[in-house]
This record gives sequence, structure tokens and C-alpha cells, in this order.
Amino acid sequence: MGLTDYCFKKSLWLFHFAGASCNNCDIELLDCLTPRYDVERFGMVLVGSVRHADVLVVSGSINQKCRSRLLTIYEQAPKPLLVIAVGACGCTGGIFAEGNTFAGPVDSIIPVDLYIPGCPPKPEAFLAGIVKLLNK
Amino acid sequence: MSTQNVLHMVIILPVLAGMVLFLIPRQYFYTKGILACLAALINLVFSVLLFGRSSEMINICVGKELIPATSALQAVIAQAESFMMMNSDGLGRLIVLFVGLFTFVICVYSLGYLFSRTRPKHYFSWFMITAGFSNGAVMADHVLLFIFFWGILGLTLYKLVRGHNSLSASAAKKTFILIGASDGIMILGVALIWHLGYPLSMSSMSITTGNALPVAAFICLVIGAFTKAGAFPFHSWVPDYASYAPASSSAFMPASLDKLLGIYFIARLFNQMFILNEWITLVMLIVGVSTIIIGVMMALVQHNYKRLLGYHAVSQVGYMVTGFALGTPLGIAGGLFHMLNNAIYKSGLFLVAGRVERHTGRNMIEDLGGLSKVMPVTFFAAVVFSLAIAGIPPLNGFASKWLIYQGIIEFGKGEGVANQLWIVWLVLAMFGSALTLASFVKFLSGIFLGHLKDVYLTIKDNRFLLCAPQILLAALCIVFGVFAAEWVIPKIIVSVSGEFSYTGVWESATVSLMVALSIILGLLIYVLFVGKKVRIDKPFMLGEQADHRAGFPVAEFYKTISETPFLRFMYKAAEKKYFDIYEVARGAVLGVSKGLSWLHQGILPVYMIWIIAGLLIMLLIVM
Amino acid sequence: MPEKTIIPVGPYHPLQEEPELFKLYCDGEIVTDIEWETGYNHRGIEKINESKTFEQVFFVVERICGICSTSHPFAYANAMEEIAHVTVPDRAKYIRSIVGELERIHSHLLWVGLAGHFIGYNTVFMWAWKYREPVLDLFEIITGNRNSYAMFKIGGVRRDIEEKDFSTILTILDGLKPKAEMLMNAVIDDPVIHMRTKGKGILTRQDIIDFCAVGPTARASGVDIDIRRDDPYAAYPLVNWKVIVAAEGDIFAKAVVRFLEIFESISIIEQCIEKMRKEKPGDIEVKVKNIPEGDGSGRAEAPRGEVFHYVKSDGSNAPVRHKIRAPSYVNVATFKKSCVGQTITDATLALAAVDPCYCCTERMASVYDARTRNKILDGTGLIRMSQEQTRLIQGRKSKVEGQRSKVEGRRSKVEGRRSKE
Amino acid sequence: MAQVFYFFIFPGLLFASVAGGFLSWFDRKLTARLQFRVGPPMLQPFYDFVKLLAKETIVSSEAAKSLFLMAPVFAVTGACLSCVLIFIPVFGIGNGFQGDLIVIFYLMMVPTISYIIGALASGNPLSNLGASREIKLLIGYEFSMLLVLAAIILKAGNTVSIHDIILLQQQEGAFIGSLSGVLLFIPLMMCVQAKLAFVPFDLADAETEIAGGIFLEFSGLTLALAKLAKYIMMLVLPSFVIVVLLGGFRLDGIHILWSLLKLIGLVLLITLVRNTNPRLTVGQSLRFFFIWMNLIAVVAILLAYAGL
Amino acid sequence: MMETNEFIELMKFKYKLNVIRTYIRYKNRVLFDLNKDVFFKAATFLYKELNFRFIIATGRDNDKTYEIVYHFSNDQTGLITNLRINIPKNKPEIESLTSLFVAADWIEREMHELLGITFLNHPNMKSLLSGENWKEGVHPYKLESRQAKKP
Repeated sequence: MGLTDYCFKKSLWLFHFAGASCNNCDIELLDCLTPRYDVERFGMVLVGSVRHADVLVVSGSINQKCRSRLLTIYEQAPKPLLVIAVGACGCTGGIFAEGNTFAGPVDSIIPVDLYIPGCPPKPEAFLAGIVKLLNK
Repeated sequence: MSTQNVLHMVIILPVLAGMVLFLIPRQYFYTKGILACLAALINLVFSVLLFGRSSEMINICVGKELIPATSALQAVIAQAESFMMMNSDGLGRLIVLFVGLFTFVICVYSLGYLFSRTRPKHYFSWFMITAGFSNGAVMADHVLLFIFFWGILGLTLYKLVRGHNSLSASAAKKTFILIGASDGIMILGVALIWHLGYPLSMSSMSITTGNALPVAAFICLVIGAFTKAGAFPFHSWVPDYASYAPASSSAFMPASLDKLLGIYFIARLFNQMFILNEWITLVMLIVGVSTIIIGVMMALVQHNYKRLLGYHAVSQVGYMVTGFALGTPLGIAGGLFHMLNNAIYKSGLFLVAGRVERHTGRNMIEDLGGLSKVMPVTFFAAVVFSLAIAGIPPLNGFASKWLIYQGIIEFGKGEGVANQLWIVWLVLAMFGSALTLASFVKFLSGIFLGHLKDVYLTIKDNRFLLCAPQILLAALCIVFGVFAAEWVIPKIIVSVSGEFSYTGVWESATVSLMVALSIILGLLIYVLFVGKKVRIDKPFMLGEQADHRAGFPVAEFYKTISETPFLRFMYKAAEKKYFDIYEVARGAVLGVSKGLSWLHQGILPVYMIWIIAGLLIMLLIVM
Repeated sequence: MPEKTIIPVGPYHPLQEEPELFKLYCDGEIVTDIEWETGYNHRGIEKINESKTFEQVFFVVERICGICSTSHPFAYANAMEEIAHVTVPDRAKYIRSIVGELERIHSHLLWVGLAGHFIGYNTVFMWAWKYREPVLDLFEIITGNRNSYAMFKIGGVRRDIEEKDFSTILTILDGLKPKAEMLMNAVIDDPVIHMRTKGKGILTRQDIIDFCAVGPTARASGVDIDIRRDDPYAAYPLVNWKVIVAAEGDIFAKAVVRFLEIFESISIIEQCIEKMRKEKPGDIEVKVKNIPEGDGSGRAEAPRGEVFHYVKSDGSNAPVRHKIRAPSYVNVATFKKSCVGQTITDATLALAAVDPCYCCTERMASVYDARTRNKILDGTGLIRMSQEQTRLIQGRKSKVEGQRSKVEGRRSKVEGRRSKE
Repeated sequence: MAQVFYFFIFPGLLFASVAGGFLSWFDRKLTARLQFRVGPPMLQPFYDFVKLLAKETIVSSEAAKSLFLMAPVFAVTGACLSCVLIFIPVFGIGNGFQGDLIVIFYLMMVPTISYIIGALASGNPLSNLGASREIKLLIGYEFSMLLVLAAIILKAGNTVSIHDIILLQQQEGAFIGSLSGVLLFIPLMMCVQAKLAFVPFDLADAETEIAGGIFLEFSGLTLALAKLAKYIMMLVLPSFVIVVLLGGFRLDGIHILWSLLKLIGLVLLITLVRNTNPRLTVGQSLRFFFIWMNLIAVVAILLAYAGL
Repeated sequence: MMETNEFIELMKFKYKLNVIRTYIRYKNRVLFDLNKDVFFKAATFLYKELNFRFIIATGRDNDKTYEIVYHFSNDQTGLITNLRINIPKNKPEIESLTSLFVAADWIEREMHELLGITFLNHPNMKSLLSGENWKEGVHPYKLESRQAKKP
């Protein structure tokens, strides 16, 4: 493992893309930042601009309107970039997959590196998922 | 060639060239231009030659030998001899050198810049005549000779503003009236000096400002200098001139030549002709710093970029006035150096503005944007000039401002009231520099950065005649900044200002070397290390497609500031031109004449009453 | 003059967790007009619901919005019980109210935190969320999940609160009170927060009436409405509490209202538990055999205001039309009033001040999940479900296994944390 | 050659970035502790930096490319230069690389200006907004800072040499020992806070309002350099305060410890202020500096005239 | 504050001719079937004089007509009053309520989008939600678009 790889893993900056979600995953993701879970001890911070992002966290089902935005955002992020699909909706479309505006789960639009299922996944699940990904 | 001949050349040659150019018909525009450039080049060569000479007093009274010694004319000539004295001292030669430089550079630029629509009549003729008379004014030792040259410069200035439209005509009128009035006041001042019995030769004049009359004379003369240089409150012609005259003429007159002349005269006044007392120093310092602050505050809210530059032309004068008012060698050196630097970058900025205006036809910052993509050379020059005027080390603006700050701090060790208030001068002068930076951020980004409109995609930035002057001036900015302490100040400035010692340390060359090294290193990193990893992509607009209406227009950057309670009031007043001495005077004149016309209503009984009332009053006084 | 300039806020903006695009038309730093673009979050829930049975609809409406995941089922249950003419047993009423009020606490704390985050006061954010965690623990104790509780059903609730949990709940709430008080004082007494929030984004009483805004947004402007009192449901008529009203209508008033409501909620829960302790354990639901034809409107006071559900049944086992009006739908519209004339900085805060929830706002055309049609009892079940789906769809076995073990790991971690505390 | 060493190794780029990195870690860690969190590991700033170096750099299609790419380089250069100029007299390195208070003041402006220029060059409308706020803020705090600076020059007997100022303080006690010194400390620290773009003056890169503002378009190497400049400023600004008000650094015996404590104490103070305040709006910050901070500074100057 | 029955009598009295049917479901749930022509007056009466609060409107395609139910709430009594109006499918037009209260803005735009009903005198009759979610001119809540959807 080279130095850059090591540093990359030690310093993941998250950009949060909320699709057509029910908010739960987003809130639980924010919860990860807060005192009980504190992802900053792994060097993770939430960033406001996708230009700074190392990880694109996608939560919620993706509807027609989000779809193009998701693609744009994915393109606008600097590579290397990890993509995490959070929640049942992010992984599969979940409860909203039958809706008339549904445009496919995240991985039908952009390549996904990590799935964190759950409705919503607990923050612990999120952390565990990240750790798994980093040890891959 | 004797110094005398060189001196003749720098004055007579340009004037002669201008006269000759009158004869060439208008359609041979380029011929005229090329001839003018040649003349300007020769003039520059002579200026350099002159600069190399030593100081001496020269009589330019020609033709004395031709007249028989016994002729009655000899007596007249003997009278004229004292009048026709020229003083080729360090200050004068320095100014002549720079007049020559700017004449040449801007002449070349004008050749490329002017096209038929905006071309003032006989542009090059007036241009060269201006150069010649400027040299004359700078060299003149006798005050009356000086006033002669100076007065004619007012006329040529008027001729140079006149452009194609009515606005420029009204600007020309305003300029002419202000300058003319100030010249009149100057003559009054000279009369006062004569009345006081002092010699009218500048070099031997050393008037103590003890009582009212010398002070009045000083004030009369200084008003002339301030008007020429554009210091508050006599500045108001400069922004108008800058907005409406062709940019090349703005670069020539208010940005460089008028600064050189006005400040030259201020230098003479403050440090040679008069011995300033404490209170005058105080007043002059107040004028200096208020010019800095007011000019830059006005510039901050301008939307017309030429007007913005015009206000900066005012603001920068404040530094020089401050420097000379200090009266210490350090302050004089700072003022002098700043004068040169300011002339360089300010005329450069007008050249940039001229190019932008020429290519786009727009005057307003909000109509422009993104021009850096199509005008890289101009952009580079603009960045250098802007940073220089904002006083960012290691460019020249910083070097001279730094000298002035040093001067102020050293000045603070003195005893007088003005000395004790040094903190005020220092803080305001430095703050003016920060404000300058702020308004140049607006200038730079509004014009050159941001979204480029499609109409401007075809602009080409490769015309040598236009690019070369900009690059030359930008290079001068860098050289004068980097080698300030090592070369420019000891070689050029010290001979004029006198020896001085620094209180601070500024090793510009070392620092510049480091800056250069880091820039090279940065470039290397980009080229070698991440070159392949650079990707061009659309701007990130939070996931949406970029909308060109989106964003924060640079032109509105300082709205928050202009809307703060106190400043809003001031800006409102400024908008209504309450601070414009021209408008105020005009208003006063109109008011008085209105009152008079009300009195002259043509009804006989009323006149009778006036006459009787007048008689009664006279009787009362007599009794 | 140049065209009006726009400052976009959103759609993927750190100010909001959900996507929504606000275009602030500006003059200098002053916002002169606002326009919004929606649809990023549109899932078509109303339409999905029409293909679901009445029982299944609960799981969809729960997922309208993660934060109000009690309020929507609450209102829906009210509507259904109105159609079916059912009266819910008292114990179920208490349990419903407890869950509803816990949700209010967690939601208000969440808002306080986020508002702190928005004005750059990250310490408030962290503290508020730290004190929110015990509330989520309570949810875990009561419902088995931190969010999306699946507690409601027509005629009652699914899970009882056991006797032994009462004391835990009370202890945690007792611990919460001083902390919430401390937080409240820290926020309300901070002079800089006063500078930022007082007199900013004001909504007058008339604005509220024009926009028909509800909830804390309305109450902060002196409009005294609260569905819990005005149209009583569940256990609210059985306990003592008061409606918090402030008069100023600015952002600060909204914060104050929310803070004080936290204490009211705590008191409601305590009273409910007292009453439940007194009464003997009884039924927690009535069986509802079938739903007659008709229509019902149910309301509930969500943390953000009144949730309104209108269900039309034709006698079959699924709704014909299910209309949902979340509070944010009317509250968000008030931005037109509260943002205009503010600086951009204040406008963004005013956007956050009504606690907007675009998920709620955009649910519209309903969608219901066919795959979750069978009885999903809690979130854990859903996790398993979605894992299986993931496997089915992805065919990536190893990953799923990884996630399995991850779930195990999480469980042990939770336990570890518990024991540590 | 010696100058190159000073500039790039010690006390320039390398030293400053390492020390500044640790200080910035200290700040983040302390913030985390205040918020009941664990906080990042000690090497976090360096991980961030190396990671950003290795990442792709994206340039917006609207950008003035060369200026956008060079702006962070200027920022680092300016920060480094001011660092060298402050520390050369501190370490008693004699010749070759000196500057006075005014020079340092201007050089400390350079990083901020570079960010502004870089943001404007990036062509992103939201960055424009951030840049406009930053420059308004700059106008706001610069005046207070100038007043403080003038007061210090006054107290030092009209000298601007860093070396003399330190020497004077070591002989006659730190400036903060006087009443005017205490008063000066307040506006100076506020200016430092604003220069570091920390809450309550972080309105230029407010993530929750304008999504990163001036740094919105920075990525990869440009962001890495911008961060590096921030790290260095994290060292430079507290050191500047120490040099002009707190008696400077002394590098003999027990004084090393004191000097270190001063530095850490100042960072602690900055962090505390940062974590106990919400962000101000542009107008409020301007008013804060223009009215209150200037008032304090002017009072301090009057006191200094009186010799207090 | 008035009793529900009183209220119904008042409404009936005022709009007698046009109230087609009246339902009282509970003590505080009332539903009026109104004629299209009179509903605006009824809404004005509710909002302006009886200080009812507009909650929302439900639009539905019931195969024969478009049915809009306007929900009003009286916050003093907890009374919900529903005004039901049927609009013929061939001419889906109805008076907008935005002149009464701003709150009707969004829901009318939404119904316009989802069902294709035109609200007369609405200041800004463009779509609220979808953007790109479905094609221009498609109204997903119409029965025919529902059937066209994939199973």
C-alpha cells in the first residue's frame, strides 16, 4: 500500500447526495458526525462542495429528475471517488421502486463501491460499512 | 552637444513636430502617427541624454548674439534673460525623462488604438505639443515662464479630451474651466509673490510662510498644482475626463503627464519655493489623506471602469501629496517614487481600459466578464498593474508606498501637531491601500474573470502596437518594484530627494527571488506532477446546470458598504455632486445670477428704491 | 441593467439535507424575490398508496419523511379510524402519544442542532445531537428501531410498552431535561445568536393566515393553533399540557417555541406513563375486520405542524384516493414572505427556520412498495429484506455476506456501547 | 543559497507547514473535545494534504485557468514569506532575509487576496459571492489591524523593526503588560480570527450558506495548496501576535517552554472563540470591526500616548 | 364559536339552492357537495367570515368527472369542512382561490400538473413538481395515464 493510498483512506471527505429519500438515511448519516459516533476520528468530514469530495454518499431512491443531477455530480467530482449507496432505497429503490418517477437504483446510474442497506441503516452500520470498504 | 542644446531639443522638437503634423491632411492618419512616434522616440533619446547631464542653470534666450550689442533691443533681451531661465536640476530632468518615456509609449499605443470614430481632431499634433510644453514647464525656472507653459497645457488638455460625442465635449468644458480657473488663481499667487518682493525665480525663492500674504500666495499656487494633479477637492475633472475622453488621452494626460507636472510643481512648492509652517503641513497632510480615502471610496462604487480608474487617479495623488508634505527626505523620496510608479501603472491601466473598450464597446463592468480568455496579454498586464496599484509586494506600488509609510513613521518622531498625529496619516494611508485593492478586485474580476459572453469570443489580442506598450509598462512595474532598494531609489530618487536612511527593512530583491522560485516550483508541480490529472469541467452549481444569471455580480460587490448608514449619506451627497467644486461653483454662479436677474426686473420704481437705499447706506457710512 | 441575478440554494446544498432548489433573486446582498424548483424528491407516494392495502399504507406513509415517521401514520390512523368508526383503547392512545411526543423531542432537538450548524455554531449542533441520542435509544427500547417505527395500525398499536421499561424511559427523560435546559439557555442567552436571529425573517400574524401556515411556524407568530388541542385525538385530551405561543414571528421566536415544546412533550410523556402505570395492562388494539365505503380526514400535530390525511375508500381493501398534506407544504411557501428583504445570510437561515422537510412536501403521487407487501414488523426486518433484495439484484454474494457480518458487528458494537455507558 | 534554505526549509515552508499542521490538528482536536467527540488523529492534516495532492485537479470551464491554478501558489508563497520574516529575527538569524512590520502586514494579506483572486478566477457564481464577502470582511478588519499596528509602532518608539520590538519587550516587559497592551490584544485577536476565516467570521467559506464559498471550485492540488497556506497561517498569525504584543519568543532554557505555551495558548483562545459563537453576517462583522474594535483600538492608542 | 349543526344550517341557508348534498360524518366532519358556480362564494364565506383555515385540496379523477375536495379547518372547534366540487372532464376549469389566500397557490399548480385542471385567474399556472419526472403534457393522475403505466 502506497503512501497516497494510505492517506486517501485516512482522509475520506464525504459529499452527501440526497436523492428522493425519506430523510431517514440522511439524518442517520449526519448522526455519524455527532459525538456518539464521530466519524472525524477516521478523518472523515462532510464537505459542501463536490470538488472536495472523496466519497459520494447517495441516499434515497433516484427519480427521473435526480438522475441527470446525480450523473452531473458524479462527473464533477475529482477522481478517485468512492460511491456509497445508503439505505434500502439507495441499494434497490426500496419502497419507492414502484413509483412512476423511479429511475433505477443508484448502481444502474453510476458504479457503486459500497452498499449499506437498512431502512434506515444505523450509524453503526454505516461505520462498519466504511471500515469494511477501507480494509478491502 | 551642450546641455543647453539638448534642452532646446526636448522642448522645441516636439512642439515643432506637432506644428508640422497640423499640415498633414487628416486622411494620412498613420503617416501622422508614425511621424509622431518618431518624434517621440527622438524626444525620448534626448530626455535620456539630458538625464545624464549634471544640474545647471541655463538661459534659453536665443538670438542674443545676432543682435548688435548697441541695439536698444539688448536692454529688452537683458530683461528677458532673467525671464527665460531654465533650471536643469535633478527633479526636472527626472520628470523630463518620464515625460519622454510616456510620450513615446502612449504615442505608439495611440497609433494602434485610435480609429476614425473616436479620433479627436489633430490628435497627434496636440499630443506632441503637450509633450513639448510639459518639458518646458518642468524645466522653467522663472515663475512666469512656468505659468506660460502651464497655461498652454490647459489648452492642449482641452483639445485632447474632445472626442466624438457630446459627453466628451462637456467633460472637456469642465476640464477647461477648472484648469483655467486654477491657472488664474495661480497667476494671482505669482502676483502676490511679486508684491511681496521675492524674486520670481523658483530656485532662489524661499518664502517663509509666516503671515497671511505668503500663505495666501502659497494657497493660490497650490490650488493650481492640486487641480492639475487632481487632488481633493479640485479633482472632479479627472473622473469625467477619464470616462469620456479616449483612453489613450486619459493615459497620457490625467494618468501620467498631469500627475508628473502637478506633483512636480507640488514638489517645488513644498520643498523649494516655500518653507512650510506647521499648520500648512497639517492642512496639506489632511488634504493628502482625505484625497486618498475619498478618491478610493468613490472608486469603490463605480460601475464604469474608466470612471473607476479616474477616481483612482485622484486617490493616488493623495500619497504623493502626503509624501511631499512630510518634508523629510524619506517622505520626498516616497512621494517622488510614487509619482513615477503611479504614472507607470495608471497609464498602463488606462491602456488596458482602452483596449477593453475598443474591443467590446462597453463601459460598464456588468456588461463584461471573462475577457481573460480572449485577451491574455492585456489580462496579464492588468493583473500586474492592479496588484501594483494596490501595493502588493514586491511590485513597485508597494515599494513607494512603503517609503511613504516609513516617512510618516519617522515624521512622527517630530514635535509639531502634524507630527504627533502621525498615526492618523499612517493608518489612513495604509487603509487607502486596502480599499484600492478592493476596488481593483472589482475591476479585474468584473472585466476579465467570470463568464465570457459569446459576442466577445472573436476578440483577438495580438496587435503588436497595442500589446507592446502594455508589456513594457508592466515590466517597468516589476523592475521598479523588485529592484527598488538596490537600483531605482539610489540611482534615480536619491539624487533628487537627498540622502536618507530607512527605518525599516524591505529586501525586495531577495523576496522577489523567492517569489520567482516558488512560482517556478509551482509551475513545475503543475507541469510534471499533476499535469495529467488536471481536468476541465463545468462549474459546480450544486448539481444544477449553470445559469449565467446565477451568481453575484462583481459590480455589486460593495453595495453593502455603500448602504451602511453614514456612508449611504455621503454617497448620496456625492451622487448629487455636492463635493464637486465645479458643480458647486456653477450652482453658486447660477444662484447669484438668478438673484441678480430677480433684481433686474426692469421696473423703474424698483430701481429707484434700490438707488435711494444705496444712497442712504452710503450716507450712513460716510457719516 | 443586467438581468436579475440569482443565488442558487440547492439542490444539493449543505444547507439542506434534502434536495430542493431555491433561487434567490438578489439585489446586492438583499434578496428581492424567491422562486423554487421542486421535484427532486418526488416519489409519488399518494399514487403508490392506491395500490396498497390499508394496512400496508402505514409503511409507506412512515417513509414519507424519516423525521416525522410517527406523525404521518398517526394522521392516517386517525383518518382510517374515522372511516371504520373505531375507538382505540386507552392504552394504545397513551402509547401513540408517547411515541408522538418522543418524536417531537427528537425532531426539535434535531432542528436546534441543524439551525446551529447553519449559523456556523457547530458546538450547538454537536451538543443538540448528543442529547438527541438518548431519545433515539428510547425509540429503540419502545419500538425496536431508531427511525421508522412501524408502531401504528388501524385500531391500535403493534407493540406494547412493558412495565419494566417505564422506569428506563423516565430515567432517560429525567436526564434529558437538565441538558435540554442547559442547551436552551446556551442558545437563548447568547447575544450573538440574538443578533443573528432576532428581527430576522419575520412572519406576521396576517402572513400566517394568508399562507395558512401551521405548527411552530404559526405559533411563533402568535397564531394559536395546535391540532392536539383543537381537534383532540389520542391521549392528548387526557393529560395536562399547554400550547406554546410566541408573538414575534422571527427566527428567534421559532427557536424559543420549539425549545419550550420539548419540555411540554417531556411532561406529556411522563403523564402518559403515570396513567399507564395506574391502569392495568389492557388491549393495545381493536381488531378491524373491514373498512366500509366512505372518506375520512385525519389530522395529527407533527413536530412541524398539522399533518392532514384524507382517505377515500370504496369498500375494497385499498384506498381509492389518499391525499396527504404535510406541514412543510404550507410552511415552505412562507419563504416568499420571510426571505424577501433579508440579506442572503439571513435568508438562508430563514429557509431553515421553518424546519422544512421537502420529503414531506413532495410526496404527492403515491408509491407503495410491492416487495414489502408482507408484514414488515420493524426496521431490522427491512434491513434483512433489503439485503436479500440487494443480493437478488446485484448477484454479488460476497458483498452481501460482508454486510451480514457487518450487521453482526454492529450489534456487538451497540452492546459494547451500552455496557460502556 | 542560505536564503533558499531559509525560505524553503527553516523557518520557511517545511518548518511552517509542519508546525502549522500540528497547530491546525490541535485546533481540530480541541474543537472535537469541546463537542464531546474524539477528534482526528494527530497526523490528520498531513493525510489530508497528501491525499489532496494525489487527487485529480479540476478546473472549471469558466475559469481563467492560469490565474486559478497559480492563486494557491501565491497564497503559500505569501504565507511562507511572512513566516520567514517573523521567525528570522526570532531565531536570531542575521542577514539576508528581513522585513519590517509593514512588510509583514502586507505579506499576511497576500494569502487572503490569493484566495479571493482564485475564487473569482474560478468562474463559479457562488465563489463570487464568497469572494465579495471575504473582501468586504478584509476591508472591515484591516482598519482595526492597522490601528493596532500603529499603536504597536508607537509603543515601540516609532520603529518598525521586528528585532527591535522583540528586544524592547524583552528588556522592558511585554507590551501586553500595560493597559493599552491589554486593550490592543482584543482587536488584534479578532483580526486574527477573521484572517484565519474562523467562526464568527467564516462567512466567506460558509459551508452551510454558500457551499464552501471561495474554496468551492478548488480541488486536488489547488485545494491542497490552499490548505497548506491555511496551515502556515495558523502558525504565522499567532506568532505575529506573540511577537508584537506578548514579548516574542525566547529560545534559551525555560523560555522555550514559555514561548511554546504562548503559542498554544493563543491557538486555544482562537479555538474557544471559534466554538462558542455563531457566524456573523457581513453587515454585522463590518459593524463589529468598524465600531467596536476600532473604538477599543483608538482608546488603546490614546492610552499609549499617555504612556499607559 | 358555533355548533356544527348551526353551522350546517347556516351554510345551507346561505347556499341552499346550490348545495347538492350534505354529509355529516362525525360531530366535527362536514362535507358539502357544492355546485361549481357557488363554491367560490362559499370558500370566501368560510375563509373571510367564519375564519376557517384552508388545509389543502384533493383532486381526483373518478372516471366521470374530476372531483376536487377543498378541506377547510376551523381551529376553534376542530371542525373540518370539505367542499366537494365536480368538474366535467371536457372542460376542466375552475375558479382559483389564490385571490383569497396564498396557500392555494401550490396545490392548484400541483393539481394542474397532475390532473390537467386549469384554475382560472391563477397568477402563475405552471407546473410545481415534476420538472423532468414525466413528459410535458402528461398528467399522471388521470386514469388513462395510470393505466398506461407499466404494471
